[in-house]
Amino acid sequence: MTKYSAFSLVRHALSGNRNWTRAWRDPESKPAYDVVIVGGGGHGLATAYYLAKEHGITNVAVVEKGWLGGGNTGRNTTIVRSNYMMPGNTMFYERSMQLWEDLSQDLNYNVMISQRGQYNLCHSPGQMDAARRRGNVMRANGIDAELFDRAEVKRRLPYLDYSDKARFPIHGAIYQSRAGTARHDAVAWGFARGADRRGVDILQQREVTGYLWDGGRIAGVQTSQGEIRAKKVALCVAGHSGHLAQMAGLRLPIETHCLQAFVTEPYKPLVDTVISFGAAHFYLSQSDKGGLVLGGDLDMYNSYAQKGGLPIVEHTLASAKALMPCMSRLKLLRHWAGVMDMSMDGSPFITKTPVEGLYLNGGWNYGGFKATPASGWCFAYTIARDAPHKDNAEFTLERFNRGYQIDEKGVGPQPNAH
Amino acid sequence: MIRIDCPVCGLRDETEFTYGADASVTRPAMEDTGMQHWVDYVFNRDNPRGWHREYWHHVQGCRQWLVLERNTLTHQIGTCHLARDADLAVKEAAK
Amino acid sequence: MKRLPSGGRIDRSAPLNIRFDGRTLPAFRGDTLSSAMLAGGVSLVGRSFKYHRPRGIYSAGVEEPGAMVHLRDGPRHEPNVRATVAEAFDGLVATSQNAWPSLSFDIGAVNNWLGPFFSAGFYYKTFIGPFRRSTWFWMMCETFIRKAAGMGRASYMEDPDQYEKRNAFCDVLVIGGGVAGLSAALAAGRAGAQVLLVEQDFELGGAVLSDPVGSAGDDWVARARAELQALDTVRILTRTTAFGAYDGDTYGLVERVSDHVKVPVAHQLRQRYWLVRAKRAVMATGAIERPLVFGGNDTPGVMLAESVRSYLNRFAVLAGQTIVVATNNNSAYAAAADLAGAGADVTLADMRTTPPVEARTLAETAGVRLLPGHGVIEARGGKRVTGARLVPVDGTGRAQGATQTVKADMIAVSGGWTPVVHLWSQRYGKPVFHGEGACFIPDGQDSHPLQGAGTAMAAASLSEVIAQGFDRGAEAAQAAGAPGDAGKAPDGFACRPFWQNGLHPAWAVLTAQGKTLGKAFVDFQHDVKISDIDQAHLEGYVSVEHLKRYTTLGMATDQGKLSNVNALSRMAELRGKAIPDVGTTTFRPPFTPISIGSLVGHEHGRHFRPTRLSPIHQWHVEHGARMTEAGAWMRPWYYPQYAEDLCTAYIREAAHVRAHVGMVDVSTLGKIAVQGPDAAEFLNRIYVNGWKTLAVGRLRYGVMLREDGFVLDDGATARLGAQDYFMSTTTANAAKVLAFAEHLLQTAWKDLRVHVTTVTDQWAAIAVAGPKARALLAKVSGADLGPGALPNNHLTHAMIGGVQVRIHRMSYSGELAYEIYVPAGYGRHVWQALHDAGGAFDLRPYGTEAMGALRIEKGHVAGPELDGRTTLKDLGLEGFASSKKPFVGSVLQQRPVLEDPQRPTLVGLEIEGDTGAKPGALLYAAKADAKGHGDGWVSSTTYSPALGRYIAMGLLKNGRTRKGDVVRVEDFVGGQSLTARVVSHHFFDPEGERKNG
Amino acid sequence: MAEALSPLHHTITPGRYGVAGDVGITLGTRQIAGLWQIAGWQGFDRAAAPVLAAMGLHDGGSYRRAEQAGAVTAWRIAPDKILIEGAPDLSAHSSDDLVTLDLGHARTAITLGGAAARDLLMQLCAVDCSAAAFAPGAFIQTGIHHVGVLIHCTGPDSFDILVPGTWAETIWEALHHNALPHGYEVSADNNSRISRTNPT
Repeated sequence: MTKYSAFSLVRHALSGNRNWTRAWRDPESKPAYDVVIVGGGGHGLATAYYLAKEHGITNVAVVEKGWLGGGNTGRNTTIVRSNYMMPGNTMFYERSMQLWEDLSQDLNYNVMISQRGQYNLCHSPGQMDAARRRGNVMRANGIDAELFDRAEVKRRLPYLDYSDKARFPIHGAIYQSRAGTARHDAVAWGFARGADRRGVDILQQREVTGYLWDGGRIAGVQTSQGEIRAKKVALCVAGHSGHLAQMAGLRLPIETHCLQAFVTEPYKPLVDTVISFGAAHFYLSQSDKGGLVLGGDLDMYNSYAQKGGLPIVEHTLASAKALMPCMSRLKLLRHWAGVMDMSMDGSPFITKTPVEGLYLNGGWNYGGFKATPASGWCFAYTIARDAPHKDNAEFTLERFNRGYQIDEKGVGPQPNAH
Repeated sequence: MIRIDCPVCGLRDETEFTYGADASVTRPAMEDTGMQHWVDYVFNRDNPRGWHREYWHHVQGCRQWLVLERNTLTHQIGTCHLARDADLAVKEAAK
Repeated sequence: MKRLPSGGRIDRSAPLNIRFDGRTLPAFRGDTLSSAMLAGGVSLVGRSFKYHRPRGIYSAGVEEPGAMVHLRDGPRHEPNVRATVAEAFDGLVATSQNAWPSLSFDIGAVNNWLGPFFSAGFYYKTFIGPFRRSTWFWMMCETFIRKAAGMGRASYMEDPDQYEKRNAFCDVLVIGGGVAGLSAALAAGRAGAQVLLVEQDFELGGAVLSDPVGSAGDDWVARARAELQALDTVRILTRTTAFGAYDGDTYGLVERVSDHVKVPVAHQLRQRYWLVRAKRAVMATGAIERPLVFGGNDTPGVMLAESVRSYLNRFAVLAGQTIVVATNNNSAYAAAADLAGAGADVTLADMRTTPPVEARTLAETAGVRLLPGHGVIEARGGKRVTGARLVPVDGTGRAQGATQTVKADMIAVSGGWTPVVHLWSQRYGKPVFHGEGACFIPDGQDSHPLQGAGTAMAAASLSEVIAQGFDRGAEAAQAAGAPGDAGKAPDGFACRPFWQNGLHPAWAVLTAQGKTLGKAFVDFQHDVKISDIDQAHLEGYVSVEHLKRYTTLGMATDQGKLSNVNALSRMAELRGKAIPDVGTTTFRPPFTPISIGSLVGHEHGRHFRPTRLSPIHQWHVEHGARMTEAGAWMRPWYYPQYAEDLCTAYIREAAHVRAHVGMVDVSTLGKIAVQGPDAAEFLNRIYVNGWKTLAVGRLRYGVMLREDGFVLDDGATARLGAQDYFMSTTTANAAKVLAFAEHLLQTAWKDLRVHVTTVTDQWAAIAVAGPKARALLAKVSGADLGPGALPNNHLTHAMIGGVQVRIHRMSYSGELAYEIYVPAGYGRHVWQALHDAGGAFDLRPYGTEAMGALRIEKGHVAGPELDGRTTLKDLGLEGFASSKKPFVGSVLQQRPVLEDPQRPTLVGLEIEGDTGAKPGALLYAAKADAKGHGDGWVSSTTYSPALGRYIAMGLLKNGRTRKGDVVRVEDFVGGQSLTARVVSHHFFDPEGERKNG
Repeated sequence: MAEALSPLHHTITPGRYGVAGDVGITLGTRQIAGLWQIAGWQGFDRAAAPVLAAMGLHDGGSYRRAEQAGAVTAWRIAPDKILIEGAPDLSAHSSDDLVTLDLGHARTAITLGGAAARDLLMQLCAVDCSAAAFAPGAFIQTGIHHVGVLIHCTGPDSFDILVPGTWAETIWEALHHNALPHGYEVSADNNSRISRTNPT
């Protein structure tokens, strides 16, 4: 296992880059593990990594039906931030932010954390008030936040539309300077490499088709390549949570929806931060390769199809031009979609389930990527200790029975509205 | 672009409609005071991979609520009825 | 490189003035920018993405990876334009991109020498930095990387051009105007189908355009075009790209209406976006020639063979004098022969040891030097090819024997053909492998409404192309229900006997040891070398998806149009599998990059979203109101007198209402007619309070919950008749409430005989409030509005200014107040009538800000309190809830957390000091330190003219028990720390004497 | 006597706009007189029959075709709802089986004509408005610029667009913007002040 550094790079260069070794092994499955994690995306791999690193549990397998990182980890718009207002969310996402800030060194893998800041634009006095409340909650919890008026936003982002033609004038913005972007694929690969070097088996091209039972208790998984026994089975399958839960007889407060992402052709640096439009569901940043990465609203109807429709393409590009008129002549290079596990209050689950031996990590809506490290960290804690950490204490399934809805937007039990 | 054959207005683009929700869950009777019934109705979903019964509202047309069968893997469209006739239609299909 | 004195499909009578990097190029109408560049001897056009290597023109089409330029200047400046598809026009100005200080001397080229360190995934392995919990080191490196990356320079200027969306419906959409597409369109058109034929080029003909002028193909195309143009059911769109195939058999097209002129004529579009619903579609999108992989295969002067032929025959440009043609299949023989025929010295290296006889004969008769069993292992030269290193190769492309270097100023390569299957794949997923052509094609399931035809299906002969096109067209027409019969397919025409066949599946030419001589590129634009694929494999990035992401192969602006199969074949070799077992990546829209403006159409600027206006809107504007957005509505915010600012104005307006009388436009309130014998029962179910007893002529305040038991909305509902109710909702929730009501009535409550209909547009609404309100209204209406005649929460009908209106006596401001409902068309008239008569009563209009101040003084909840997370109890509204009946949300509102006595509840706050607090400030106990989420927050604030102090409403834990407490009001982001006394939120006239007076 | 004001009263500026050459489009407004909705439940048609008959209507037409009798036009906008223009005050007809609703001020009629009228419609709504698919006498309920409207084909190339009054200006502007490439004329404003007898 090579330690990555500028020196190792030079050394390999001099030997014609022919001596690199695998970033992670391609092992045979053992018959049994302490923990089998279903889903080799960022969350599953992070869970495996922290199980090994923080809890010394290394007899772990990550079972992935395709190739690791091939799901939403490789399809999102790479934004990381910790600007959540509701108790139950705020400190969880801040833990994630703090793990991000140390992740490249921790993994010895450059996941390219770029803390270029994020603006949430406000387009009415009411939105400014809501932003102020959010900002105050962040500051009171030790998270950086600033509230800017129109003039300050204009000074910082002069290329937005401040003309009287703008349908929704910019009144101001709430800004988090520690927010930014990370290289999504690198996150999966870095965690995979980190977990692998601590002994975790990553089993790709292996689909979970059912569970092994020991009475009423889950005792492992049935896969396309045979059985794997496990003391604990942990689901990290995002949009496919409902499907895998159903195999265990659970109905979840989750609907699977399609979220699209867009990238333009590469251009020289144009936008050096992350901007969220307040008048429509739209946000943008520019990748290091130069492509403007755009995110929009859900396609609104339940879908597992991993392909989006034209209405949201039109809607997203219209938002882009409304926010930044110069984007009109730039060109859309590619648009794609991921399947989102939208929960009934827009907040996730990191919890034991009513089924003994089965643990659930899901309901990420479209906040999954930024949560990756804390999600893995808290899920590992919950699996190892059979009890939640305080940062994920509220991410339970039964919160709806109690009425503890963690609803950042206040839209109620309508998954496609979060 | 999903296209929905509204029984009143004809075949129209999804943009004329708003998506309702899962139409397979039944709203408990007003008199029903069973907490779990309401929790299941409001929060819990089968969320199937494949055929899905769902509500759509033709807001830019006849303003009728429809019950549509749609495949969540392929976006293929199945039957479509006015919500007010939907149970009837299902019963007939069962015959 | 030179323009031939005759030939080509250019209009020599129409010379054009075009410039690249300040240099004038000889061009004619019918040229592309790239053909003009070649005619003008331009070989170095751009620099590559990573190594900044010199790049020239590689192709003649949309697949172009190298010849990317800035087109136009000023606000119409456009980066990353492929010179090969940019039509030449008079006054065209283009400049090179991604090079500094100049194209020929580019500092970035140093990367080329550092190449080995920039191996696959290098940035994941370094720039990590030595410091824990810190990202500054990477971010410092990042700024340099970002500057070096990117391609063209974009402008911050606003796009002056217009765009438009057009919806279209047809029986058969034919994509591609080549031989296959024309055949399909003929078949469908003759059958009487509504046909839409789209071609991305500005001329129909496809591959035929690369044949010498006057070939039999020209005539065939001309006849087909003529016949189609004569059919009124056929519409032909050239300069139109089908960029995507979507659900519901819809297709996205972009028509470049004015990109071939310097500036669109006044009011004319730049581009038009077509959204086509097609019952059936034929994908006749042709094929793209495949490169060969060898050292320096990106050097300017290395080009695709058929492209070189296209420049020769279509544009009359001979792109080289001494040309080495390298191939592994038959199609390049046509290019070699034509080039030799045009006077070039041509050597043909065929990796196959025994080319077919007719191929040999063609080459030899044309005077081509033929080297069977040979490949090019390296291109010599820097900014331009100076020679080619040839070597005998075995079946796998490995060198066996000595290399010989021949002089050459051009290397024309053909690695076979890759069918253009993007649209099919976008719709139906992964295509299937076609062994003979070593390529991927649609699976040919008849059930698909989208079918491929011609070389897009790897057809291997002209007759096959015509037959496939015609048959698919005829089938499509029939399936779409076309009445007629397609008749018989058109005859073929004489053309080169070798379409795209005879392929030998080897693309990389390597040394005996399997190495490349120099950098051998697979993805030209992203500088992905064969060695990068090898390294990614070593490191375990073995799947196509991993390789793509790790090396960025296929992620450039050409989206892998050239690199796909060459990369897959190398991976297959490394993994010891066959190409189909390695798999291919999914194609995503758009097929080629499309401008963002085209899909936006007219929905930008003020028209980004529709705007909703009150019937009285114009009056407000004419009388100097400052307007503000309220959802889709525009509402008067305040009416400044002289240079008043918001604060002065709203305080004056609010005070005026309490002292005299004011009026405010409340037409934006949601208004819903609830009609039918079961209307009262419906209201009983949807509101928390009871409605069975409401008499005709009365109105009542009501609250509704969401299904989950949180408060949804509130408002007054009046009973106009036995079964006629008039419901009002908040401006924000009007649409939500109507849709919810319709849903309940059409699904769960079908038993109720009730109709709900929006009447928001039918009625203008004016609230008149203040001590003098009654006197004013009595005067203008002449009606008896005395307390006896019209008590609070009653309504009556009256005439104002000759208009019949409805007067609801109800108060939001807490003053003696009335809401006047006026048929919309008379809204302004009645408003004016009140205004005219109001002088005597000192009537003044007031805006939403003053309205807010008045309602806060009264402790009425509004948007900030109805934030979707509050319960009846939180807002002190539980008193309205009836215990005698179930209502929407009545069960789930009893969940423990919603009943928790600790929950923040609505309180009033008297802010100490003379600054006032801001909504969104947090509340903390006086002695607690200001950490965490606090005890609550401030929801609404105002200066209260009535109380002469700053007040606020907020939600505070245990609020009910904390009256009299002093709490901290912390606005961290506003840098303001205050204290406030907790009081009842009914600040002003809690007994309601004024409104009941 | 008071005069009702069209929401477009200040917006309409007669004149010639857009590209030079032939006029492809004419735009204007038309007064709406007496617009009522009748609605019912099971047995709606039976309940509606006498009301329709009183106006010389037969059955209120179908979901796609309007029914006209003299100055009266009926659009069946839903299974149990019919919208009627040119109706007298129908409030007296309310019963347990039928409810009536005055919408006379809720809609504005925009008139559209000209050789390019169908093209303009296809720019703005996602419905096939070709002559073959949308013939005189037919009507559709669809969206223009995200707002629900009713479009009635009144002749080979002429249409009435019934739009909600509070959205009228934004839709009018969308029509203008999209008509520019066709070249269009706004007919003299003779209807923006809709003279109507004062409803009583």
